[in-house]
Amino acid sequence: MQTLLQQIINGLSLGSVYALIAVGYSLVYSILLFSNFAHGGFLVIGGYICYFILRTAGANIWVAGLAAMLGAGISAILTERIAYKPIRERTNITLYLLIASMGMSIVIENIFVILAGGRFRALPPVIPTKPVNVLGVATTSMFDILSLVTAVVFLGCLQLFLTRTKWGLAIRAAAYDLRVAGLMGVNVNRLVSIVFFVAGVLAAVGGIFLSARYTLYPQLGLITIKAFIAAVIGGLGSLPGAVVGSLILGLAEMLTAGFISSQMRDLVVFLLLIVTLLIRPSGLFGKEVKEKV
Amino acid sequence: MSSYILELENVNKFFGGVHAVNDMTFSLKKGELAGLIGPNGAGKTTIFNLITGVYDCDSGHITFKGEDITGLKTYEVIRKGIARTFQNLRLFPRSTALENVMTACQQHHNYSFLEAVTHLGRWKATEREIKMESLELLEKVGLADRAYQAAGTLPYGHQRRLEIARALALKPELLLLDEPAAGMNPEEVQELNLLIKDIHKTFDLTILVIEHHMELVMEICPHVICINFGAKIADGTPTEVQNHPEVLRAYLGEEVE
Amino acid sequence: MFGGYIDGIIILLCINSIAAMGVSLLTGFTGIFTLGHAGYMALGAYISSLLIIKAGFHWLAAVLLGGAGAMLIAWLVGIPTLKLMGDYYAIASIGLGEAIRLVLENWQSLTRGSRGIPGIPIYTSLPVAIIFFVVMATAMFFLLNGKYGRAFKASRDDYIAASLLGFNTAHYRVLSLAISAFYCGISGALLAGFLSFIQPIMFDMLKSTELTAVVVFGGLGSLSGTLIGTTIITLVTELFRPISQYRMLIYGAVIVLIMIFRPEGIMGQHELHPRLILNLFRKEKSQSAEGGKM
Amino acid sequence: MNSKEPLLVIENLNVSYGAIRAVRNLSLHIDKGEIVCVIGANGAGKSTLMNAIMGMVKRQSGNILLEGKPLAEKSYQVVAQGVSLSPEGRKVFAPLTVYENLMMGAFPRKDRENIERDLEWVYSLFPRLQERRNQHAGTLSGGEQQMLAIGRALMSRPKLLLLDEPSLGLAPIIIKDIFKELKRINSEGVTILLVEQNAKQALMLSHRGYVLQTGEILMEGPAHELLANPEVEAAYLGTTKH
Amino acid sequence: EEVVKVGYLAALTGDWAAYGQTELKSAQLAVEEINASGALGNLKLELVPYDFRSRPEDAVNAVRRMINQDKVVAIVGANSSGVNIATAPVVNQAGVPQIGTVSTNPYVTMDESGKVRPYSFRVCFTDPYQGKLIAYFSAKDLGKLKAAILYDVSSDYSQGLREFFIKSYEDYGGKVVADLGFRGGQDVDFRAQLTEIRNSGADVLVLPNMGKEMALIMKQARELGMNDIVFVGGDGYGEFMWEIAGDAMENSYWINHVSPEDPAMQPFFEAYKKKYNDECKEFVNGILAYDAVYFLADAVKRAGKADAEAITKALAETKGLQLHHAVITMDEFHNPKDKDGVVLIAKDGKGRFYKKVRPE
Ligand SMILES: Nc1ncnc2c1ncn2[C@@H]1O[C@H](COP(=O)(O)OP(=O)(O)OP(=O)(O)O)[C@@H](O)[C@H]1O
Ligand SMILES: Nc1ncnc2c1ncn2[C@@H]1O[C@H](COP(=O)(O)OP(=O)(O)OP(=O)(O)O)[C@@H](O)[C@H]1O
Ligand SMILES: [Mg+2]
Ligand SMILES: [Mg+2]
Repeated sequence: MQTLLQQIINGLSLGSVYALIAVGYSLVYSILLFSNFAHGGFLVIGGYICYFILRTAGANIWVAGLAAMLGAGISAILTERIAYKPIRERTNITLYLLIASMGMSIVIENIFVILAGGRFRALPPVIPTKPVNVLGVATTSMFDILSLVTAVVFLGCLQLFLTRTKWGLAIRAAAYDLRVAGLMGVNVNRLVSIVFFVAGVLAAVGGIFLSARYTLYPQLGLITIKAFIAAVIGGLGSLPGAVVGSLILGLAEMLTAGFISSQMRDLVVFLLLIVTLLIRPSGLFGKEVKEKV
Repeated sequence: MSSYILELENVNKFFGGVHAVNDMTFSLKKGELAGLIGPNGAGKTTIFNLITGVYDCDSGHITFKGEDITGLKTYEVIRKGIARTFQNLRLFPRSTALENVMTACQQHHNYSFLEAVTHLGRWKATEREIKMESLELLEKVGLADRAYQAAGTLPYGHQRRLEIARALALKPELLLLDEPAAGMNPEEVQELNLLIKDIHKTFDLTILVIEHHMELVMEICPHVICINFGAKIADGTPTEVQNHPEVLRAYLGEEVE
Repeated sequence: MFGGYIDGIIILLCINSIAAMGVSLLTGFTGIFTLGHAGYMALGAYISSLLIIKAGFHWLAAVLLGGAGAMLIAWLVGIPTLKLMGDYYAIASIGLGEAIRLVLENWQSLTRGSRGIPGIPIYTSLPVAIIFFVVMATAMFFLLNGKYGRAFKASRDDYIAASLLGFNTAHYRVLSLAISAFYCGISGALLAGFLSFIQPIMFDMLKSTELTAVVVFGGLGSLSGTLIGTTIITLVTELFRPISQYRMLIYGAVIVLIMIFRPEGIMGQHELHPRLILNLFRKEKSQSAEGGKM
Repeated sequence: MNSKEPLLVIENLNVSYGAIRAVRNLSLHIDKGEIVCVIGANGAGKSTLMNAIMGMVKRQSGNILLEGKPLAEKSYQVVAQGVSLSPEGRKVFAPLTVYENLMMGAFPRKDRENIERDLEWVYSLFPRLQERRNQHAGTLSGGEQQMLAIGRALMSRPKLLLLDEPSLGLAPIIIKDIFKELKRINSEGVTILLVEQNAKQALMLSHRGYVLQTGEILMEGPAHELLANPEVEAAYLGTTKH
Repeated sequence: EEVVKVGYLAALTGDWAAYGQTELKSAQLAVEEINASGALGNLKLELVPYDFRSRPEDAVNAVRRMINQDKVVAIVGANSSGVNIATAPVVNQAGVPQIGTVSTNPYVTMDESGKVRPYSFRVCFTDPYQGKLIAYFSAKDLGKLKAAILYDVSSDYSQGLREFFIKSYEDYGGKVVADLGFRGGQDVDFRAQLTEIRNSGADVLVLPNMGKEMALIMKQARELGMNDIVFVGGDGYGEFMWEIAGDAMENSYWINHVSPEDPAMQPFFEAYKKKYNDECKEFVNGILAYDAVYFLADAVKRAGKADAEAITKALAETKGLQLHHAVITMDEFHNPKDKDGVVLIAKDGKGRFYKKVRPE
């Protein structure tokens, strides 16, 4: 029982980190309808900016965090402008964007391999990691609580923005057809930039949390694959789906590793993904709009 | 077996609260050229979708050549001998016009997988046949000179005709046309009239056509069915239907000449 | 023939091309985006190696069985999963590819897990690689030029319209996956016979990504493009080996650049054809202009 | 009511797709308060003309002036300048509801307080839309989508309304209604440029007309003259029973 | 003056980039020192480094290129057994000697039939030996007889070490009470496994992994309140782990090839820092790459010419050679014979020399 509770807490905390990443990814997906594999890159950019500002300039975490968020947000906009905009202006085949994003992710990773070396680094312990006892039976850390809260707060704000404002409506319209959204007077490029900025900021937050909780290195972005899977389980383009999917994934990983077999952890993740999709082909929260013929 | 090629019997379809097709019953005789009219959202396209298995009927039966085809998969229905065109064009936009037709045409030609990977045996002759037949069909709908243009870049009216050619390439017994004249000017509608009449005759087809161009329906369809709110309101000759008070009120408008 | 290094590159080129053709069929011609095909290479490699080492099969039989095994598994996996569309399948395919690798890693009694299988006899000589490549490329060209090719493309472009033309699109999607897995399986089996040592890590997601990137780079829906793409990428990565650290950076940048300047890939949808070479790199908004002139 | 003050002036417009020259050296003008109709066969370049005005395709050369000022090249700026288009093939936002589609039409507007009123107005034009306001646009019937596309274009309260084949796929009774409404919208001060296959009805509604053939203007003149022109009659109006 | 071309197989990009970059820098340093010292007479070493993206199949081509295009007479690297096993057929066929740096798998120098690969060498000890060292140290020195093991399923190194550890540990009377795996690379969270280990009552946690994973495991274990369990790991130890794991590192033990505090190594560390303005944190890779070059240079000197055959012969005959980190003698399987294991203890932010062990 105690173990179960501990594993559940472990799962929720892992899930909340996935959630921060999955939401940004899902946000971009919801507008450009492609899986932005460079999202992991934004994460790494955020992580490194925070790291270097903390280490070399000795700034406090708020300054460093803010700088990281800005930096990653701007890099995300630049990435979009440089690599995606020319493509989406030419064609509506999202596959091309997907490939370009893979290219960008390789570029970003290797920029850091060259600039920062492949070494594993960690943020100084600026975010409290001290153990917190839950109901006297399980242990978690301040850090985990913080990351869960952060994920939920960011998500809540985003969700409100998307459903309550006319820009949110424009994002959903543009998600369906960028060109026609332009025909409605939406400055599509600015809209896309805003979306990428927000995604970049989210990624930076994820990157800071990840590099503080785990470690920072150029290939850190790979972890986004798990977050992508979480977003798909939740339903691509659905932000609540991204969060729920992340928590489910975190729990599934921890419970499998704890109670079935640690080697089977990833296998269970993939099975969960596939079974979910077989039952609900567009994920838990994905809307299945049947095409009218 | 009845003399009817297509029979709908108490067919119903709901979309959430919308009763899109309401207890629909009608039949087409073999070789008929019939029109299906009705206001926007009356359920005409939905009827096509039900016949071709794109949607499942909530209740009722659809019979084709005496055989119950309710609940069959789309491609199974098509293979029984039904072909259709689409209200919202569904060509393969990146393929050429010719390829579009050939894709349909190949359904009636066969060679094995082994012949396909080796280009031996029947491959060469069959491919030539497919191409020739397809070119002929393009010629028939007046698109011979556009054979090698990507379908998506053809003007709208041409795309509609290409859809007809593609449907014909399936060698159907029953052809369902969903607003073939949309986007054509009266002159072109006239040409289309001739085209439909012509293919009706030469291919020995049964045709059911949805149209809002009355000059087309009334001129070429000896049998017209009018529906509203998913239910049939008139079924008869053009004159009968045209003067049916319900049709006038709901569809044509009071002051129709 | 040309000295080991060049031979090696040519062999690797043939092996990569065979796998890329498989992915090209699935992604370029059937429109199913995959990020897990290295898994099928792994299957081919492991099946053939184990057959040779543990069961004493002749290598040729083992290679073919490796391809067939990958195909069989793809077929079984494909029936339920190919119902997924677009990015859903793409992400699921990451899972499938990784799952294959996971099984290989964990089934230690058979596969020795991540320590890999050493001592595979070296059977992929230059002529073997070239013969396999030529035969399989020809078969693929032939297959695509004809009714199967059109059926695949139809289910790619509009699966609803395709089923309304009487195609059982589900069938063609599975068929396409099975054939592509066969190609990848053969490619994996040849790789095993070239390296004489295989390890699950060789067939990770990066490898899958590379396969797909090459196909897009060459042009979706163009087999000759796939081959050109494979050649260019392989040669470029070799060429830049001395500038080591920057190599992957350049590789990534090249992918991005080609997507920006020629998103339809080097060849677009076209096959290599003397007439086309002339206006290959001319910029154009759509394919219509060429289509119209031909 | 025809103030003779030009609203939109196009000079020597050229548009090509690769080797196909879809619009060639085209010049036309639309005065304030007019309804102008462009007719022509399939492939004449009508939609291309509309898209070029909206900045949806790239203009190769030529000038477009709105109220004497150059018209922007990006579609969102064109809309901001007071031009809106109901595009060919409807192009409604399928996953959005009818209501949300209409609100997208109102996107560039600043006068939030009037939006509600205009929404009611569009609903009164097309009662079917009100019935279906929470349905996903993608599941509407063809005609319903057409109504939505027109309604959406109206929601921006444009100075110049462009309609690319508005009657496409509509039932005869609705076409009559729509044409009547267009007349009324026009009399409320909205200038309209109309592309129609239903040439006869369109010309009857319009003040002036242009006949387009393979990207070039073949003829222009007051609508009643074109209606009476035997050449136009033979080629575009058809000899129908109606 | 005659140039001796030496290929260097380095993982400069990909997952192992951190190690590969340090190795190459260290090797370059060694080459400069040797050339400057004139120890080779009129022979001059020249390094031909190629990246292999941390991928075995890429390494095979890199090695072919070194041999056929650049005509190297010897190859140093790589830092992974898998890569060395994949490249072994190529170098053995071409007759060019290759020296693995930290490639500890037995198959690096021995083929499947149990015969020595004539052209394959290494400077490190092997996994069976290292596994035995960890087992011996845990059971005999620390007296901990209930071990938990957490290893990387996807790493050949980790899997091999685990297997050899378990074998020996039971011989020394220990019992493995928890044997759990994870997948390196993407997995960064080990709390599920750790929770289970906590429940198993193990008193020592054996970590046969790469540094990043070990650091994360230790950090998370302490966060879960596992304060009493002792960590014992292998040669994956690196100083950078402190940055990740912080205090959780304290009092853990590491079986290694060499101690960073070894006075004999200090000149190397200083030279490295001076040349690259960077600490050599991946010191095991650094030192072994550095000494692999010295090992080779000695053979070149004895061979007296830039000839692969002669160098191979000289390498195989190496006896009592004083390198910086150890004295090595090649056994018949081209492994350094009876190298002492060095045990490090992590204390006050640094890995410190604890003792040398040689199991009975
Ligand atoms: N998939 C669907 N989900 C919800 N409602 C639908 C769906 N398909 C059709 N409908 C509704 O069913 C009704 C009938 O639609 P249908 O497309 O059959 O009309 P139609 O008679 O073809 O009209 P039109 O002439 O305008 O094309 C419409 O009101 C439409 O909104
Ligand atoms: N994207 C495109 N690529 C290539 N050619 C195109 C493209 N769009 C249109 N065209 C060509 O430009 C010409 C004009 O097309 P446009 O769509 O403007 O005609 P239209 O007058 O609107 O015809 P319709 O009445 O059928 O809608 C046609 O020859 C068409 O084939
Ligand atoms: Mg309809
Ligand atoms: Mg048009």
